[in-house]
Amino acid sequence: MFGYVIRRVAAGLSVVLVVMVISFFLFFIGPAKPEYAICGDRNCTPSRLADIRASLSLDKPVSEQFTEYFSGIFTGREIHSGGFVKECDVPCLGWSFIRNEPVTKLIVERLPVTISVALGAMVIFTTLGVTIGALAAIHRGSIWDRALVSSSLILTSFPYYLVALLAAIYLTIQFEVFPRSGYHPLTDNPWEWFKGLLLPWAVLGAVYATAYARYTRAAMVEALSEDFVRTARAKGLSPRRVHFRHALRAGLTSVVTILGLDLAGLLAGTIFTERIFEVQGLGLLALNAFDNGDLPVIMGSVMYASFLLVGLNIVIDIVYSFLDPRVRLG
Amino acid sequence: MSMNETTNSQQPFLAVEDLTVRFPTPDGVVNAVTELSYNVELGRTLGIVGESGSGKSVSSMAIMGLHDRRRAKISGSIRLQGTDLVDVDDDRMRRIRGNVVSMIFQDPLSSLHPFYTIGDQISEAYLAHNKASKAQARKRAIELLERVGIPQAGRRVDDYPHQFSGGMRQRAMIAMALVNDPQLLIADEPTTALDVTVQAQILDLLQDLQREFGSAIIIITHDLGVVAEMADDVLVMYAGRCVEYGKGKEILTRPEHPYTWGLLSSAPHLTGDPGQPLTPIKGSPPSLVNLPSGCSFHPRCPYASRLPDDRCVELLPELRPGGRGAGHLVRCHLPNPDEIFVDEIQPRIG
Amino acid sequence: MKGLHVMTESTTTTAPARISEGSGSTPLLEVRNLVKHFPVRSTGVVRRVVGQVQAVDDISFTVQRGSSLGLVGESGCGKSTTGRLVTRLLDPTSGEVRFEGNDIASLRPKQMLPFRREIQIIFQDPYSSLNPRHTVGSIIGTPLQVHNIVPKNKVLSRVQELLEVVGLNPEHYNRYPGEFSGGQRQRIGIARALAVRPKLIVADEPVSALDVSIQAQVMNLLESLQKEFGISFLFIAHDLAVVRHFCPEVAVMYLGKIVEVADRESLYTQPHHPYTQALLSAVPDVRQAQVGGRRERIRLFGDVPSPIDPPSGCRFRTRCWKAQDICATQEPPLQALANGHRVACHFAAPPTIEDARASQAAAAEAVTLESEGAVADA
Amino acid sequence: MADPTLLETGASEPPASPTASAGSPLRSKSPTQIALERLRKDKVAIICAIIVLAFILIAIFANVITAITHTDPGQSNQQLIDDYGFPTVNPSAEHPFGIEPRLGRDLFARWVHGARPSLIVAISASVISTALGTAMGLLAGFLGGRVDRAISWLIDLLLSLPLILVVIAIAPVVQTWFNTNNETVSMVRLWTLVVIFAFFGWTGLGRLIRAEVLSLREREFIQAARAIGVPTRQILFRELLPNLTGQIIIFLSLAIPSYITAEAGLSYLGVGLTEPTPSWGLTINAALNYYETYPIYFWQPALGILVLVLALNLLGDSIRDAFDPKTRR
Repeated sequence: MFGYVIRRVAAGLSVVLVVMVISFFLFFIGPAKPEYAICGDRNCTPSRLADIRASLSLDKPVSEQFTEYFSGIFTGREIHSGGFVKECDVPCLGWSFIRNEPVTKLIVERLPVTISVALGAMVIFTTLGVTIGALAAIHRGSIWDRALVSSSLILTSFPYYLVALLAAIYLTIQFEVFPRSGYHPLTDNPWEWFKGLLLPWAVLGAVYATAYARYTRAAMVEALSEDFVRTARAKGLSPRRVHFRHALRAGLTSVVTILGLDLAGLLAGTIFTERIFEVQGLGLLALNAFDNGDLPVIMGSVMYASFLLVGLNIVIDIVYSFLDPRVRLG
Repeated sequence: MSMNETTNSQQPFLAVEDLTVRFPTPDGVVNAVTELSYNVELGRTLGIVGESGSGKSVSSMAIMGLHDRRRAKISGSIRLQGTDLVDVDDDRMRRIRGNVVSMIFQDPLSSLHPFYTIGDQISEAYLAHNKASKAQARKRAIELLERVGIPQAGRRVDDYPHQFSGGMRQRAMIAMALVNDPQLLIADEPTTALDVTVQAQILDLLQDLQREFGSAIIIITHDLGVVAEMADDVLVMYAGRCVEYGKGKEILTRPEHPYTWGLLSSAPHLTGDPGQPLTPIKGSPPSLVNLPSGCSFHPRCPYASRLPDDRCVELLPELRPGGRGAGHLVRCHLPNPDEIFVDEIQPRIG
Repeated sequence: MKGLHVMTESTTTTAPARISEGSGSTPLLEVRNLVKHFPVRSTGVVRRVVGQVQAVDDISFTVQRGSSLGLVGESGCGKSTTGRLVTRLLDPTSGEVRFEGNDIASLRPKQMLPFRREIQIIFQDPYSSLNPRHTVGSIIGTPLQVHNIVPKNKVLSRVQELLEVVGLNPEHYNRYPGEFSGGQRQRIGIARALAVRPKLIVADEPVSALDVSIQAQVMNLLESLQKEFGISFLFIAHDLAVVRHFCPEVAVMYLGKIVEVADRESLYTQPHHPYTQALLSAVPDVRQAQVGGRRERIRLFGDVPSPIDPPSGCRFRTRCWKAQDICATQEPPLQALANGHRVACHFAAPPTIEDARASQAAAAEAVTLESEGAVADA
Repeated sequence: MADPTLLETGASEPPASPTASAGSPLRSKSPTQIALERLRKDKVAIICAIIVLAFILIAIFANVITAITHTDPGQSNQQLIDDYGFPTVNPSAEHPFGIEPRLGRDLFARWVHGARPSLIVAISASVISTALGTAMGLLAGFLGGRVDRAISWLIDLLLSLPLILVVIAIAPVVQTWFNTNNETVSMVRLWTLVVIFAFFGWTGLGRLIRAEVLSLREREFIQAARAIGVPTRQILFRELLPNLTGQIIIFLSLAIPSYITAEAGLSYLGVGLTEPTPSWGLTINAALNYYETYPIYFWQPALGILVLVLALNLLGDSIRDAFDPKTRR
């Protein structure tokens, strides 16, 4: 078990490291010329250009830029720009010249927002999806089951953002079913926080819940035909116990696996959510950075997202190993 | 026991009568079991023999109420101490399952839940039918693991199935089946997935346990050797029907049905002349959807052509009393099977 | 048997040159000191090799021309691995596999190719041994094409001959395996092996997945093929009765070792190794019905130990009622008794009724001992 | 042969399944043929296939269609736009879907031409990623060892990068490699999307194929092929690959709608395709400002995406059922 976790973490770290190296090379020594992007088209004087080059250390050799950037992540560094010295604290992921703030600070500010959106939705769609899917599998062939199967097939075919857009247009703006309150930090006012996130959660949750109901149903149908479920029935256990303690428990492992694979997609989903419902999270930060050509922020977001995904996947693997003792003890 | 009916002394402990199980499928109706009847008494063992697809497992699943209720059409009666298990409601059936009747299966690895400890799974079976604390159930689980010969039961009780060997898993399955002192134990191919030395251990164990608890056992297998060593009575199934039924000793030494002859003379032995050729049954078992007309065995039966008219092709033979003592039944048109047996079969099976 | 004659005629005319045959006195297959270890790796960051599964550990045997050697043992004893090593589906760790005098144990795939025509294999599972996406004609035709045995335009007629030889309708070459029953599929697998006209067939549990009545059909087919074409068999099975029926010579394996080899008569009536005795006495027998009930038998206790860390000395000693101190320290060599009967045991002797009693007592004692150990630990 | 019953047995033995005896007794259907036959009987599949085909024809003959209707996706009609940028005409024969606010371009023409980039991106990305996934999965599964570990690691790497962020990160970088002409940028963006989708999209299939190969490799028919001496390449392509066609076709059929969704989504976010290429995603983005006053502007690209993606997904689902009847509802 311990060796397994260590190996998982080591593999994860290697992935994060490679993402960092690739994105570094892409931006800073590729033909991308970040200084022009940062400088912008208007009032970009040669002296400002040189200033930016110097502040990004683009005038130094590649190896030096590289070590500077990476040591910055672990020790922090100073960034010189236009005669000013800017402190970039650990973990320093660079400096946004458009917002004139360290990238790490921008990300950390937005992080709770994105986590609120994603985690809340995840809680909704996993509980809802698993419950509906399990019930459908138990009552396989019933009207409800068939309704779920055919409707979820159609619902999951709808692009997520179109559903969200329609909900935003018709539920908040045209018919005002949901409040338009925007994001409020949880620590400020939990009720406002909840109200503001209700619709994003509902939409993200509903779309994913149909998908997870399908997965759970399939996994559960398979589990119900397993020999050990027959044994559980042969013992004379109550149907509830057979279904939930025996079949569902076995089926859950494959749902957890799918959840791990879906995390990246879920993160993408939050970007749409943030844009459509105007929630100021990480996704919107990255999108704005794209519009402004704010390369250090894009790069920081990419690294941060991959770090997050790798970490979450390790967590999922550990959860999985607790679900399945064969992995834990094997 | 939860059975409240007064037990009539004339009544057999388990009486299966005209049990028929059919599964409608898109390709047609599968005639899994047709008009099957047999009795089992406490302290005795019935062996049900047949090849794959002969309906031997389906019939016992029906006794346990474990057949797919939505798909299966079931008729006839299964009287356990007078209670008809075909009619009984789900809740009552659940209280009988694992309590009065329990079952062990062919593949112990897939039959145990991979995520729970052996002890958990045995305790769960105990708690389902007894008001007891978890500690008491655990104590009972250890007690039974010891009884079925698991060394260091007190420690192994917390192991997961994958940490057990194949033989130990089957012992654990037996412990689970016995936790509520059942009166009837159904063993469905209990040793098919096991090695021969482990098979011997498990068969020994089953016999010891039967001697100790006096329960009735139904053992379902395709292995005639296992039946010969374990069963008092033997029922031979072919294409969902009983073709021969009687005392094991008689049926396995002097059978009257050509299918039983075929089974006996197609298997090689550990003694006798090894150079003697095997005599297989030609062809393969019929599809249960399109059963042959008349006697289901006629396309494979070498003796069908010896009868003057097309009786075997046209007429389903009745299950009639045979010549091997009381209770011997055989489903065959042959008027004098012993003539054929003595001349042609006995020399082959030795 | 029209099909057979056609077949023999056409092979003699079209078969390309085959490998030079050894002198008549060399056995067809001679295996010497064959070893196969599978490395076991740790689960840490660096996947170190932490042990070896000693699947096959220093075994030697020979298969004579036109004869059959039976290899019996329980699951995990290494009999299937041995079959895979002889056919070079696995690469041996060390040792020699001599086919007609040529050591094929370490040949590279290209060099191995001519020997693939001589040695073929039949598998256990009739469902997984045929590619569901190929027609029967293509399955049986593949070896003909790979080895250029017949010209392209003759492949079909040869496939039909082969189908007839194994007792299938030659017109069914265009069907997919999905439409055949288990026994018929096994026949297709046999036809595929026969296509190259091999001298040796490794039959790995060829009938154990089949129903009893079908088993006998396939056994009879194999027997008649052996008579007709003089094919030698390495016959791997766990069923002692089946092996007895098919093989004049039998080797018994336990935990990667051959513990006893003898001709059929000698092995089945006078087994000298305690394991062979236990194995034979464990087999349930129909004839027992005449006597009624179970007989006095040798009881083995416990399970087969792990092949990663096998017991020192004699590998069977942990379950043997005859075990003494010497069994733990000295590995018994495979020693010859009379008439070629060889056995690897310090206390080799024919079985007696006392053995059954002693084994039962030892089994009972072992359980109590271990249980007491548990009480002491708790 | 020693036993006379032997020949009689085999030749007269009935087929294993009762359905097999129907039809021609000598020739049977391959698993793929059986799947296709099932598909042909599936009404939903047929309807969906017709819808998809219609969209493909629209995309191919977009120029012909706009020529016949005398519409032009690029031509601005300022004379039909009022001072606030709103169109002054309703949808008519001349402009079947109406005209765009502000620029006054014909919406029908833009819709017809909008099908093009969607299908080009989706189909080329799906084909490439399917090929890539198949190749990588085969390599990892069959070669094992280091190759397997390297490919598995690469899959881990790619799975830990959210696609949208990758597009956000790479698109502007790639763009700077070329001149800044709008048309070129738009084309570069399109092919960048294809490359990114293909490069990041194969992982799922790669994993699946790898796992399948690992289990198939142990199957006895592969062992039999090796024992016969069949060369490795032939084992891969003749023995293994045909057993994976079902999986590959299913992946391909489900990848296409997901890439259509992704392309339109990214274009809507402003990180996908750019003007002047007509794109449904871009139209949606532009139409959001007018959803109250001019709903048809929003609905026509939205319906285009919805209908096409739904048809493709239902078709994909039918294909999955046809190839793997066990998953039948």
